[in-house]
Amino acid sequence: MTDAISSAAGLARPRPARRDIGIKRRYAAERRFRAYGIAALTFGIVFLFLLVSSVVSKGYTAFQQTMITVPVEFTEAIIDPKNERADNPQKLMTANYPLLARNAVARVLGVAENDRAGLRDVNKMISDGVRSQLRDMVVANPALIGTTQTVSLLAAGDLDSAFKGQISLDVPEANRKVNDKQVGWMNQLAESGALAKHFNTGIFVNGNSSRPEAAGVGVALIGSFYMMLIVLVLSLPIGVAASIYLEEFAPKNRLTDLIEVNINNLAAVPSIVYGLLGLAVFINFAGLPRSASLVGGLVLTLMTLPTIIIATRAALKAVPPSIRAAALGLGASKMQTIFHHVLPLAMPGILTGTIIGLAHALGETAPLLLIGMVAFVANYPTTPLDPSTALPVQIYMWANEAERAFVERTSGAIIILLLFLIVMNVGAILLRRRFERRW
Amino acid sequence: MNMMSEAAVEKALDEKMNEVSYKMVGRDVSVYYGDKRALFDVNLNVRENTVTALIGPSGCGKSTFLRTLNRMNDTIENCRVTGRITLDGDDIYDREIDVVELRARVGMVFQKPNPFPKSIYENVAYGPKIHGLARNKADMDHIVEASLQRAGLWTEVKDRLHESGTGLSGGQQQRLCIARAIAVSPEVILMDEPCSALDPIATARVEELIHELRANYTIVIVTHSMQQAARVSQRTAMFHLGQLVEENETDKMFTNPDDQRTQDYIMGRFG
Amino acid sequence: MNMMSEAAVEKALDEKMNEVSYKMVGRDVSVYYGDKRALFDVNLNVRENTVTALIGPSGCGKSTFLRTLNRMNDTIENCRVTGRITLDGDDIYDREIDVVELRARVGMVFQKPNPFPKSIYENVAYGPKIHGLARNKADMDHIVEASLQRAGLWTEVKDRLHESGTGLSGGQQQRLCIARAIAVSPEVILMDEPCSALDPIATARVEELIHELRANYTIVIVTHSMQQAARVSQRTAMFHLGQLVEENETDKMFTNPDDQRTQDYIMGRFG
Amino acid sequence: GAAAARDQVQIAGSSTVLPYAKIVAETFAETFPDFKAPVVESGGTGGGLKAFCAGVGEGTIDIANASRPINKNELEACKAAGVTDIQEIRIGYDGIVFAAASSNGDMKIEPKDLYNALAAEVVVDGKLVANPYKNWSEINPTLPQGPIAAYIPGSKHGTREVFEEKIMAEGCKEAGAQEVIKASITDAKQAAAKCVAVRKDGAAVDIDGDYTETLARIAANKTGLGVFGLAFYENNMDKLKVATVKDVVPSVETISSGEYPVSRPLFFYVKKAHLGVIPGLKEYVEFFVSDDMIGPDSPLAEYGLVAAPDDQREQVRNDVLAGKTM
Amino acid sequence: MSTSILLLILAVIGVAAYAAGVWRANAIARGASSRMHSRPGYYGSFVALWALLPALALLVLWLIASPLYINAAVRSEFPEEVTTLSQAEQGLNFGMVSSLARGMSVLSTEEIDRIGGDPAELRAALGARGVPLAGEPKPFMVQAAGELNQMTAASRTMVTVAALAVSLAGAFFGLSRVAPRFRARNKVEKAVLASLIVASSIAILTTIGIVLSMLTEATHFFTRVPAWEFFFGTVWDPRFAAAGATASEGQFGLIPLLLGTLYIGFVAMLVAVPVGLFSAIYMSEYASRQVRSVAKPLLEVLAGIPTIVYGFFALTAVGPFLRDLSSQLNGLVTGNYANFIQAQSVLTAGFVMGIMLIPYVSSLSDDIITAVPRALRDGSLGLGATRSETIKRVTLPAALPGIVGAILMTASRAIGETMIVVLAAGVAARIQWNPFEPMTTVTVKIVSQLTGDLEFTSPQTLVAFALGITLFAITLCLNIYALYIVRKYREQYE
Ligand SMILES: Nc1ncnc2c1ncn2[C@@H]1O[C@H](COP(=O)(O)OP(=O)(O)OP(=O)(O)O)[C@@H](O)[C@H]1O
Ligand SMILES: Nc1ncnc2c1ncn2[C@@H]1O[C@H](COP(=O)(O)OP(=O)(O)OP(=O)(O)O)[C@@H](O)[C@H]1O
Ligand SMILES: [Mg+2]
Ligand SMILES: [Mg+2]
Repeated sequence: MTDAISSAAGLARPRPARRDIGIKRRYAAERRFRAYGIAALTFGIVFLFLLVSSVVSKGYTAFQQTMITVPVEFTEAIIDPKNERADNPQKLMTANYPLLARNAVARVLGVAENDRAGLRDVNKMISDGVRSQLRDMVVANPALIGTTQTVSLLAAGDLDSAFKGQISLDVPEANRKVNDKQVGWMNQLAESGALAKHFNTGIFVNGNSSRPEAAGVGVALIGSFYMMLIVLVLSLPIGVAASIYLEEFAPKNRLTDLIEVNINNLAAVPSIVYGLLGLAVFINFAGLPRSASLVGGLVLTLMTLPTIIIATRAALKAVPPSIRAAALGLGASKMQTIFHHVLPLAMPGILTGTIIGLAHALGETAPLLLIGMVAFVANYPTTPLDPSTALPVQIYMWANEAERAFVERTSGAIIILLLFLIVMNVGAILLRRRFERRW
Repeated sequence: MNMMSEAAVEKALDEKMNEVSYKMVGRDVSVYYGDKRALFDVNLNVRENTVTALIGPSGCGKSTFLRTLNRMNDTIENCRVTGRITLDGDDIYDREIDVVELRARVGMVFQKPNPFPKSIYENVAYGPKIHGLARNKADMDHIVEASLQRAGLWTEVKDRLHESGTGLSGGQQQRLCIARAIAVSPEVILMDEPCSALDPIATARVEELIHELRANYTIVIVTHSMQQAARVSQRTAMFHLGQLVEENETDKMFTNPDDQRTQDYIMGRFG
Repeated sequence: MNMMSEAAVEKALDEKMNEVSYKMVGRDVSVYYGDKRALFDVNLNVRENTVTALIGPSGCGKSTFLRTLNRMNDTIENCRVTGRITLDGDDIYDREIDVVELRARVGMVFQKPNPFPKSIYENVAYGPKIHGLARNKADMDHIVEASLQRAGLWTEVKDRLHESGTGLSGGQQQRLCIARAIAVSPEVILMDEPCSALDPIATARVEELIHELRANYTIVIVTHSMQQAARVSQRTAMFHLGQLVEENETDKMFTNPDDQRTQDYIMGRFG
Repeated sequence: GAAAARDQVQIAGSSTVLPYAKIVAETFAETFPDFKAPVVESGGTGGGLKAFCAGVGEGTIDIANASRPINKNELEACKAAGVTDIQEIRIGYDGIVFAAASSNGDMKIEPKDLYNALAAEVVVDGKLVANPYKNWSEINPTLPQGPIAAYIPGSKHGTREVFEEKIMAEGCKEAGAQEVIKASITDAKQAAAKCVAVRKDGAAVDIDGDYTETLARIAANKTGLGVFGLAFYENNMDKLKVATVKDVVPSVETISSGEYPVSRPLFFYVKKAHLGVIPGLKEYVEFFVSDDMIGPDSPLAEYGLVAAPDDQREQVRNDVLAGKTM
Repeated sequence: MSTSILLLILAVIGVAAYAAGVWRANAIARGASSRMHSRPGYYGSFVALWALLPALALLVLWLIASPLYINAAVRSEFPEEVTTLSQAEQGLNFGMVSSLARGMSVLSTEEIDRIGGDPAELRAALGARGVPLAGEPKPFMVQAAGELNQMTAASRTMVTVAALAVSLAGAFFGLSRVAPRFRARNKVEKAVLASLIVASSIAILTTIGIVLSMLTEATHFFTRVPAWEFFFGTVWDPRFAAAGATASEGQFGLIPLLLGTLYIGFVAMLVAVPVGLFSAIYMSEYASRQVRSVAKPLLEVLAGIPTIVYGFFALTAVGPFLRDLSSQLNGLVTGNYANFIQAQSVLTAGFVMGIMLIPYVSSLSDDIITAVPRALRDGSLGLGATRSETIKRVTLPAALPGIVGAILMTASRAIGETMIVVLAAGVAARIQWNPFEPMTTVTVKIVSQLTGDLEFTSPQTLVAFALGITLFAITLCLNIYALYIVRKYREQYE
């Protein structure tokens, strides 16, 4: 617009006096309100970010593991000195494999066979886990005996920590788990390339172990997977069914009020009490095995139900009555009305309840305590009836370990749990987005 | 039984006969919303293959009465109905009666358009689907097209059948609801001001539709337009303050009503 | 600036003047819902202290145009408006313009009654309260009573002012929405079929109200009733398929329209 | 058909014994590949014994780990539930040490000092008054510089009992408070309880969690003194500075010789009825008590368990083989 | 035939029954032109229900009863030396027998014949098949195991035949009921309704279970400690029960724990409700679709982080930060750099817990606010209300019932939380009002009394049950009150 035009406009008839509707003040309020919203959202997300970044910064190193790659001589004299393996396969199982590893590393480092102190130090650099590592190699292929193979051996947890720089070398030698000699050897091996960090698949697939370098969340992952499956399969349908009954069918009377109050109240029951319940009902009464993920899943289902029911009821309430009237007026039965129209519209809320409920169940330790799932379990469960643990339990137990190397693994396990959570929720979140619509 | 007088038996029999000869019969129908009484002992018969118009000032209970005819007020929490309403002689408030079946036989178009938040196609196809009226997809397509056409919506929406029904204009939504209702071909169709959101042409189309339907169906229509009542209905009932003032042939009603209030209302003289 | 030719400036000036002499001016207004175009380059001026009626078949874009006048289509997610609309010469789509103030000056009554889930009193008091129009409780009571009275609802609800507005009948709800809109005394009132749910008496009352209001306000009303348009409006605009067919004095429009389509529509001849 | 029988040992109990049991379980599984690794639950001595005493049968656990001996009431509850033949096995000792952040100097602790710093009431001028001390320096200049803050085990921990018995009660006596208390309270039990009462004004903080929590507390508060297990301390020597008690440095040697005063025995309990019925149970128990596991050079000792003297270990092994029950 | 195969067959019968029902309904409908009452699918479902439900009921019954019967039968054959043992020990022997039976079912008959009665060899053979035995089986066990296998097989055959017969009979019965005026839909919907009722009764059963699982132990507690001392005691100090000690020494005052619970919960709500609600409002009313679709799941991650992680976060980051902040503030104002906020405090715990609870408020409220019909918003906006006014005065009131539900649930979670409090607020039970000082909660004490080294028969442990039941009762009262309040202010829209 040009000046000429705007001045011409100015000549026009006088504007009617405007009412004062406090527009400035109200806009300020509007901006403030909006700012509160942004601030609140930012607050939440910043804290999430802080939490996650503190976990990640502590835990990302857990996904690497120091290995010592050396030629190992599978000496027959050590494995099977009397050559009995043909008659007694058991022999191969119980041989002194760690000695093979120690000798191999000592040879590379040039430690004399009679330097007992030196050999002990060398031994402490290698994980005890090599026993099963080498044993499994030999049992799988007895022909290895007498040959020399290049093997990547697990480094001991302390060496791993030292190599990752987590043990301060300024501390007096007596006060740290790795002595100067070992540090020297470590550097020597690292320079020659024999000692290096590799991706730590073990933390994903191994069972729990008292040795940090060999510990993994494999069993806990399976356990959590079983439990979440059980929780999902049971609590979603049961929760939705219960909500439908209470919200749509139940006569509104004292009894249903009682049920409603009761469900709200169940959400306030401390989770460990669900453990007591599980112990009494599922283990002592029904005779299900201890430490089984089936029992854990059932207990967590009961714990999750109130969340899902409350969320679902709120969502059902929010569906406008005109939709129900429309369907009923067409001759749809109440059931059809609910399942065809009301439920799809309530779906976002239901899924939110499920997401939150499952997330809660995934991170919960206390109820598992009394049913024996806060436990050291080394063997993989094959069915939900076998003993297993869960991810938060593993985190809880590792957090209480004394060894330094468990600190990073604890954070590593938390990262894995968060990944698990995200994978678990992505489906539900996508589904929820599909169901969301504005009127 | 024996204690019943001859006359009483006669009377009961008469009433029974009466109920059968009409499609629907309302006898002493009263409706309460909580403590508030919205209908007072209404006695109204609906004849088969006839269009009955309900008129009366806003808030007089027309919608309320209409809803009693297919028990839609069951869904209003504190609503209570007394009296007796029959369909083909069967008490529809009987415990034996399947309310779903009833509503499939007595369809309804509401005052406020309320399409499902689904596609236009699904909106219309929903009723036939649950009642199993279409044997296959082609059948269904046919029903949907026919219903939309009869409701005068087909040309406007035929290219957007799979867009949401809530994205239509107000009048289009109402026509969609009409299409949805006639798609299940009920025996009785209740229409609560079906044309209030429609333009004259669409209104004419719906009125034509009502004419057509009358041959096979029974129709009860609430309307605020005297002209419309005069045009489409054979009988008219006038409500006032929850009471049935008069029920009569439409022609008579508009030319020579029995009740003064009817006359006044039609002349636009009170309120 | 210098690059603008004399003639162009002249023309721009003309237009500007034009805009000022009308209360509201729509210039080349087009509206799109997503990809779908609902209005095509509509040019329509609204005169001050005049009732302008918008007519046209269902789905032709009347509500859409009405909503552009107070930017209610901002709230529809995929709705886009092009062209220029001014109020007292100011472009209402200008970034400088405050949409809240705009809507306080250009009020609206919707096609579907939408009372708030609050008491009747609060429904009416809502607008005055947020705009700070009442100094005290007595003031507010006065505003509420006056508004309800003008909307012809007072006698029906004066004993239940504190019951929920959603418990009213359809027509009562619509009158409540009218009362709510006039309670903030806007300069322009947009009414989207305000009487479609009303009976003749209530309709007459609203029409009377429109007459009254015209002295001080500018009114745009969408209606499906030709009679109503003829009765209440001074100017009438006819829409068809998203286009403005004709805008003219009402009398002329109904007796001797310029456009054949208008004639046909008024005669009820197409659709 | 019939429910599948259990094929691994189930253990529950003390979280102090847990790390040792874990090492044994793991090594056991490696040494006896026929058997699955035992499942070792955490949950505290009380919880473990409760599960243990729930009855006999496959649905119940086989072994309870304990950081204190089972007591009479529990034994009775066990008997009432049909758990009659119980073998008690003592596996060694747990040393309890006092340590602060490594930035502190050398610390020497006498029970008297801790008593004066932490008791609810102390003797001042021959009278009992609410503990007035604010800074460590008012008590002993070698202690951390700053306000008194001690992170002691919460009352749910067995360690708390040892702490009260070996430090507070002792200190009470040394500081002369015992006499003053006895003078005012005749009931011996109440007097003893008063002697070990800890102040509640925030200077002494109960820790119901594990030693990691104590460590985190100390990391956040450099003037704090914490109570740890020897094993935990040995794994975190770079962060912690240990205090001598009565001039004795805590170590495996000083504890097993009895020089260092604060330690406690660790146990586990076995249901005899399950031996020979639960696969691997017998082998596990025998493996546990072997010198390979609990001897002075064993992995457990490496982790921080204080091995019992040779004759005690021998005795334990003989008892196990003989099937001696309580 | 294993149970799963049987289930599979039943499922097949169910599907077939469904198909048959549908077919028959269609046939009748065509034959007699009268309209069927229900859709063919409902007749199908009706027939399928008859085919499945009785058979499944039978199967469940058998799954429970048959092991009991077989168990008893096998045990009655045990030699005297075993039958004189306690019931539990007999059970252990039976466990051995069932291991043996399981192992023997893996071995082929020839192998069993070959190994015969040699227990040592049998054990080795089974061990090689992955069935470990605790010891060498006694001969009577081998025999019993054989018997067990036999009986199990027989009973399995029986139930298979019976279940299939019942299933087919049910299917035919269902099929015979198919008729034009037969109200299949109503029947099927009744069955669905019944399952809905069963589902909602689970909540009740859970409550009963919870109360029962705590009641006996709680009564034990109250026989040892007077109830008034527990309910009205103001000191919480259950002293360590020395081995062998009997007295219920110590003070079991509930009040400090209860106050701590409410206080910390209150602070948490003070963080979670405003932040959650404003986030929800922002996401549903202001934010673009993209922002919302990212922010909402992000916030939901907060609910899934294990509480112990929050606890350590509070312990190592938030607590010290607040403490140092307070000493800096104090220094700036008074010159004395003493901290007035303790590292562990009500504030720290409440704050961190509040963060955890944000998604409980935000996500649920967001859904509910989004579900408010747009006509209401339009009505308000059309009157010239700003967006915030619309939200405050129209949208939120309309969404209130749902939001209150969400907030109640959040409060519930705040009361039930443990780990964060343990690490962030400590375990000191005190009565005081300063939010900068440590306190503790009921749930913390429930966990710590249950999981400690304490003697499990002592009141020190039993008090956990009393605490649990009391907390349950108190929250129940609070919920009843909340329901009452909500009822009073409920508004229904449309
Ligand atoms: N759900 C309800 N709760 C309480 N009162 C109601 C309810 N529905 C209707 N009413 C009242 O019952 C009376 C009759 O209402 P009804 O809806 O039948 O009127 P109507 O004749 O259809 O009016 P309109 O032409 O305005 O739609 C009115 O006074 C109305 O306020
Ligand atoms: N939210 C929306 N999304 C998509 N299309 C829309 C939307 N609202 C309206 N339309 C379409 O825009 C066109 C004009 O609609 P509008 O509501 O303006 O019609 P109208 O003239 O008011 O009709 P009626 O008299 O039936 O209310 C119609 O074709 C309608 O389907
Ligand atoms: Mg009505
Ligand atoms: Mg419109």
